[in-house]
Amino acid sequence: MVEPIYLFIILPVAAFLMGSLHQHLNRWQVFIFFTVLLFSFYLPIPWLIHLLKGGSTAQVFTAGFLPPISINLQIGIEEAFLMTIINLLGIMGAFYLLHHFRGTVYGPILYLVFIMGLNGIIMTRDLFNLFVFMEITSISLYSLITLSGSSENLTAGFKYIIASGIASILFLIGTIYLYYLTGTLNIDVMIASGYKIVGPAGSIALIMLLSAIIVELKQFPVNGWALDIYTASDPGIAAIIAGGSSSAMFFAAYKLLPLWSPSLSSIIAGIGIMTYVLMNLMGLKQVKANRLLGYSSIAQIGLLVGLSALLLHSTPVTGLTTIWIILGGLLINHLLAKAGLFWISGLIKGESLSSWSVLRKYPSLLFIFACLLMALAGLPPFPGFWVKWNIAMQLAQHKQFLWLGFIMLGTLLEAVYFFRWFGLIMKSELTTGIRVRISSLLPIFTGTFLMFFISLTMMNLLSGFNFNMLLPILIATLIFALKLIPGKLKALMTIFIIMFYFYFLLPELSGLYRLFAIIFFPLSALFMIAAMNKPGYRNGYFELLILIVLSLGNLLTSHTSLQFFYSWEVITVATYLIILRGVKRFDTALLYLVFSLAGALMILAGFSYSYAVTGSTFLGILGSSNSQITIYILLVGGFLIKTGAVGVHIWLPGAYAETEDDFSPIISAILSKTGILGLLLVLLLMGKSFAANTELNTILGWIGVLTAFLGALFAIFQEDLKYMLAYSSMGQVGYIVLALALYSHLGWTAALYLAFNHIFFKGILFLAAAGIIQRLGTRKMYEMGGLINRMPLSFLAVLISIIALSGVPPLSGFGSKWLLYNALLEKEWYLQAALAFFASTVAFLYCFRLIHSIFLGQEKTRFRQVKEASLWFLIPQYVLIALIMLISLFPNIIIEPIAQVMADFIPATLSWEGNTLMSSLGYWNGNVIMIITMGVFMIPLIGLLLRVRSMQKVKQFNIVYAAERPDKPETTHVAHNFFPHYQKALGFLVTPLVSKFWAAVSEWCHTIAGVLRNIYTGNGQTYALHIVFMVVLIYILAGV
Amino acid sequence: MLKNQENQPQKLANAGLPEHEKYLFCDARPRIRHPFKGFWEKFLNWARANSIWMLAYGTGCGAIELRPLMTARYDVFRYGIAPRPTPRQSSVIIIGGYCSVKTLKRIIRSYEQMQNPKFVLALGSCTINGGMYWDSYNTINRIDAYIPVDIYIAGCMPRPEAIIAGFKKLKQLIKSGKAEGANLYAENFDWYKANQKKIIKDWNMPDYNW
Amino acid sequence: MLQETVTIIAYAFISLLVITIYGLTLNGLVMKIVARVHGRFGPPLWQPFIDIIKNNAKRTMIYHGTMFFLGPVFRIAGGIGTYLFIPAIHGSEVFANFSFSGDLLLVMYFFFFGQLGMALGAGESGHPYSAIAVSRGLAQMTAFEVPFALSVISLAIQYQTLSITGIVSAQQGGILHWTVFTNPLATVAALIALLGMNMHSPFDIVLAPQEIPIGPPTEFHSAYLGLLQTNRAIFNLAKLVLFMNLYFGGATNILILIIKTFSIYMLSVIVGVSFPRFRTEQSIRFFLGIPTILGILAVIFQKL
Amino acid sequence: MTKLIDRLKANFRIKNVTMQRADLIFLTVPEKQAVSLITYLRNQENFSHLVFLTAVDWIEENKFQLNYMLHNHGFNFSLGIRVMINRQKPVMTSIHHLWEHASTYQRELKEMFGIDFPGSPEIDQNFILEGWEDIPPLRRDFDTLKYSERTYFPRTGRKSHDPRKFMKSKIYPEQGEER
Repeated sequence: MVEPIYLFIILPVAAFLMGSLHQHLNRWQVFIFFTVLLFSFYLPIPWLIHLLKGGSTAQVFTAGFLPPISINLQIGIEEAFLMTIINLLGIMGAFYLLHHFRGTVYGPILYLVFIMGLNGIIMTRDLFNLFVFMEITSISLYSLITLSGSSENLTAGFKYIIASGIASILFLIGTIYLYYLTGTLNIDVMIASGYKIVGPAGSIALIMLLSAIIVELKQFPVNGWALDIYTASDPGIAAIIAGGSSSAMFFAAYKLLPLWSPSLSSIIAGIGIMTYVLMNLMGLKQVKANRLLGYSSIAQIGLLVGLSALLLHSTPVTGLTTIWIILGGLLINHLLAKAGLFWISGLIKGESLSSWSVLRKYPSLLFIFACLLMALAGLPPFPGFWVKWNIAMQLAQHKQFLWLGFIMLGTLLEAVYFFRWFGLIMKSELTTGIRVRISSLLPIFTGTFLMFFISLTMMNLLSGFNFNMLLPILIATLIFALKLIPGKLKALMTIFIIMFYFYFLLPELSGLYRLFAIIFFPLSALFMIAAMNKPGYRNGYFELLILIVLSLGNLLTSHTSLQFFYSWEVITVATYLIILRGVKRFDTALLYLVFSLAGALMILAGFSYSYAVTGSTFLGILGSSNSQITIYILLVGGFLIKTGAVGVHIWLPGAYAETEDDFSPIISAILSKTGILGLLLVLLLMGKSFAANTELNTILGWIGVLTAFLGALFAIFQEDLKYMLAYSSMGQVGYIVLALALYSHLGWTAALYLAFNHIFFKGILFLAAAGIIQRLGTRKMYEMGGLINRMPLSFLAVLISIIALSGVPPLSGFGSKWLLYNALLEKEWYLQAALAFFASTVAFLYCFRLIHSIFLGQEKTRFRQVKEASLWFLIPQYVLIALIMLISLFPNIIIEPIAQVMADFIPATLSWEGNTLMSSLGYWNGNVIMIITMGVFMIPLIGLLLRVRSMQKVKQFNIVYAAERPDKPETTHVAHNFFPHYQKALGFLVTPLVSKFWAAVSEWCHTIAGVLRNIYTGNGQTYALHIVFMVVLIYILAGV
Repeated sequence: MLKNQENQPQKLANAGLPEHEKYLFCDARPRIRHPFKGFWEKFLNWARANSIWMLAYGTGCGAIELRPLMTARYDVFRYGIAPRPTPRQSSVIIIGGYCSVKTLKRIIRSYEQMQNPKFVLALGSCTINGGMYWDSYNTINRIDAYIPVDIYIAGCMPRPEAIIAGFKKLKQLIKSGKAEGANLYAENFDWYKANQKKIIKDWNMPDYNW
Repeated sequence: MLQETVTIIAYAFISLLVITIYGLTLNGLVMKIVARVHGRFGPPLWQPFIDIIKNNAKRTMIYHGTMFFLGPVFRIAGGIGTYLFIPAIHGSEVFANFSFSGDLLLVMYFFFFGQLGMALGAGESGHPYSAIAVSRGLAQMTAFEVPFALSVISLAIQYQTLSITGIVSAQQGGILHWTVFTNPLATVAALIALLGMNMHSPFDIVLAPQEIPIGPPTEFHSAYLGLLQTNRAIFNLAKLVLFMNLYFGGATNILILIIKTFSIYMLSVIVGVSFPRFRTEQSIRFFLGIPTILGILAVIFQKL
Repeated sequence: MTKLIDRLKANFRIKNVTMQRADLIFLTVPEKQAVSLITYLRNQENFSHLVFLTAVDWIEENKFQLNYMLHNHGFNFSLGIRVMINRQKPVMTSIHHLWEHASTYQRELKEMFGIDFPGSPEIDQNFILEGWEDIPPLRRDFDTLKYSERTYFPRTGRKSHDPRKFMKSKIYPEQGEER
């Protein structure tokens, strides 16, 4: 182990040598530069290992004195860790900056000094020394920024030096006062003698110190200068500022934290978290990449500051490891990701966000970019996710719900602008202008790789290693590696993997989970047959699909809420990416992601609240008696967003309709059931005494039935085939929510039966739509027509599925309706039953419109030559038809198992009498109904068939057209605006109030952000004024 | 009585239609449908005679005389006669007076869209010999050159009583099995078509409007 | 088992035959009554029979395609099926039909079977009027089903069963036990809905004989039309029998059935001859207005 | 109204002014000035209504006479404008830009007289006669009787009576058939 003091010898010596002998050193200069950096990286590592093994914290005392007289350095576990990563960043940054430093000797020298300063800030335990190191850092940084000498850089550097000058003065005055009061400059001694820091002098000292630290940490609102630095300086340097300097300053603040009284601490927390929220809010308005990253950096540091103030003060000792992991994880996540982003930005020539679309030409860079964004947004499998989870858990445990709410808001805003950016990159016009250098790429890739590694470590530390959680990602990566295999083979492989997984998973599951496994695996494998149809490699599609489906398995097997939430987030992200693949404009995918993340955050809040009251993340029981209402609202709210309930449905139509045609059936039929699974789990795990009796179920029921009604109503006015089906899905899932809300045996049986039935018919409909769209090249229904002759098989499939959808006997849809109404009436939800009935009649309208506009009516001239849909679409459709027919003829083969499973939770009210299903109100014999219907159908049919010899088959224009002849098929087909009278009568119900509401929310966010942004005038004097104001404000708030 | 059509081509040329529209129309030739024999046909004819649905299509000025028929004053519903808005379901078409070439085209279409057995009732002098428009450049002189007519009712215009008398006569014809206009049309299809095409110059429809 | 099945089927045939003859006669009678209101004699009572024979006696037919061909078959299967799932005469084995296979919900949803099939058939004819009329008809249907559904729910609360037989037997034992007296609000709501179901004026825009010649069946003729007319008699009566069972105490013999169904039908006939026609959106608004409020009130009163 | 005529005469070569009634005057203008006169009347003199546009076949003079009837609602006054055009090459400037419905009259004239109005909307489409192939039927050299006999299968045995004499002989047979 090397004494850390050598760091402060070797680095300046090297810098001095390089400066004075640079004419003689030539190429050796680079060698020295890196050797020294490597040394500084190596130095803390043995310490870290030693300390992790349980070694004791080392103190270095200079000049042989002991505190309070000596200047001492400390290397504890925090210091060693932070030094390791900062110096690592230093090496990587230096590597990146190599090009930038070419031809100048000052760059490397300043860089070395800067690194030394950072290490000093971290290690020193002396207040004045801290000041000195801060000055060293800021001066070297100022020089680094202004190195290239452009006017922009000079202005930014000047603002920086003003701000840091003011901060230094404040810091110095604070230090002087403290020295006066405590008689020492050593921080530890000072903390120990904290009782001495009293009176006006003491509080002023602390406030001064605090203000200085806040300025140095670039907290809101005293950070205008920092934004200019991020924008103006070279990306490599910005990366070091965002990663290194901020982290070191954060550590300085962390060190000083025990000095401050709780009230000051809460001011710090407030400022930190406000910075996080407001910076992310303002990030919404940014159009320049570097400035956006600057906002995000400041926000992340704000979060760190706020969290450390919140957590460390509320729990002095216990659970410190978790808090360390949170802070360390957050730090490292931010450090690596932000540095990586800044480094990428250095490769790209343009400044605007959309100029990054050049990344599309470099899939590996794009992949890295996406990883970095996801890490920052706190999505799995990156460290950010674990941090997010633990923040929620810890804050909930400390009952800091308000702050938790703010942090979640900030996270959401951050995700919004990051993924809007990502969407912009994926979907805007391809730009040119990128310079790729190996020296630049190496740090980027290393950083990302490190992040995966750290994430694994964190998973290990926090929840224990779980191979299942990694499996989906591993398999997806494996398939991703097989890049050059044709898409068809990949589809086949995907199907096999899914079925294989199912085969192993099924024995582990029981009851309800088994039913959902049947929904998730064989059926999605069935839908995947449709993917065989498309040629090409389709890179990305199958990987994401398998990620989604296998994560669905993890949802089912998860024992803790962490596992559940992890898989949930993986599904969300993968679905977002797969939607983004298919859509033409990124906003549909973004809308999906924003709403899903908001839902996920609500779920997270619910889980964390449950953890707070029960102290366990085990998914066996949620909440205790006095907290159940809140948990119920949070979790149900989160899952309702996933089901697309009315009010939060606006993501749904776009996501379902605009995505690729063969993914639509999967997302609408299968992924919508994850929300149902979640709701069911909530109701089950809340405990029967609460969940069965809560009045909230009534509200849930009304939400469900309103969703069903409005979904159907929206569907009838759609001209676009897939939008109609999407709205129809929304409505059908509304029925399921309604049935779940009943909390009765009959209701839940109905819910699952509805779910199965919905998968069957909606699968057929979306697959048929895919086949039609593929052949016709249009999604507008009124452009189709008369396709029954061209696509008879598709017609038959659609016919059967709309009969199953509408609930007309004898097909399976009637069973679901029968169960639903019986359940509703049994529960005495009469008005809901009436509205559900109305909704189911409205469903007729779009069913007829669907089949008429596409298959009946006049065949269009330009579609005369179309062929039947591809076989790959037809195979799954006909398997599903067989299933529908089977459960129509023998409803008991599906109702019985469902009813049995549900009887485990609630006493059964259904009974069987032969094939007749009896409820407390009515009865139904699907088998006999089918036979009778067939019988009464056959008799007139035979009668009519006897006349067939006298019949003449005619063509499409042989119609009675008021003694005229039709002009063109296009003008004879009635399909556009099919229900104008409905529009007149009930159109007021479909005014997009909800869309308007959310548009207004987004508009307000942007407006507020725009107004707030105006405080950053770009004028150094204003920024100085901000600092003064802040000091005054803290003084007032501190109440001294 | 009726010739067999075996020796005629089964497909119609539909030469009046442009090539890209030909697929839109059926090109089958109308066929003679032989009545049953004996009592059964008599029974069916009785039903046909007592359920006469007339096409509610006023082709000329005579249509004004049909309105009183259906209202309280004359009430033809008594005789099982009812108006019907679509030729598919009607069994009798009433040519209400003078008939211009333009109207004739529509009459032919409607007539051909009716189902066998179908009957034609022609009102007024104009349908018989042109009436007061006998020398007009655009009014046909006799309707039976274009479609087979079962009953002519003379007059300008015939009063509703005369029309009822015409209906009675038509009923007798149907009952006696002599109202086989549809088969006559199919039998002499080429002759009728030639006559029609002689005056309808822009024949933009199929040869037989199924 | 076999013998039982054969007996049930034979009974169903008898029941169907009786109801068809009665239904056609009822149609003739209504035509006669409407004519008398107009001051005419009107066609003979047996005119519907002659019309059906005539239509079936047409020698030629055309068809536009498979669904066009099947449309009327769906329609009449819907009509017959609906009737056969309703017990026509309380306590009679012959007229019990197949009511053992399902309850009121089945009947309510089987109503749609024929309509959907017919709409498909009409759609395939490619005639724009058919499509327009179907669009109007379906739209209007959704509206009048709301008060009807509310009324049925009110009944389910009142009798705590959805079995039609159960509802009828609960109304036995005197005229005051009929739903019309015990639950007048539900009855009124349902009877207004019946006006819509029967598609008499003012709700006959679906058939709109002048503007869109007789609506969905524009292209149907000959034997198709014969099937449709037969269905009209059966389906009409199925609805009437259902209403009789639900609201007017059911029937214990055929005479009572005839009297009651005739009286219920007269309601819509009288309304039909006295009122002009609603446009579609007007009738939607109408049904979702007062009748729906009546239905909700009926539900609320029963729940109280 | 004489003032109006005077005003018109100042600018246009007006001939044959006929005072038909107090509120109806006919006048003749040369073909070249017709449209500008009509435009003037419509825009300056408030003749906002084109009542009709017809033609007369002066076969003897080898002329077609076009009659534009304009109406001034302010004075309740009609003005008929006669334009004589060549019968051999009957072409006239269209006025559909002044009144949209003029194009309908012009289509009719095209069909019935063969007078062409280049530029008028749908001028070449069938108006009443569908697929007419003979010379335009309202020209006086077109013999409708001959055409009818040639085309429409005249029924033999048709007899024409002077209705007055015929009814007289029916009702008062004692007065004798012919007087």
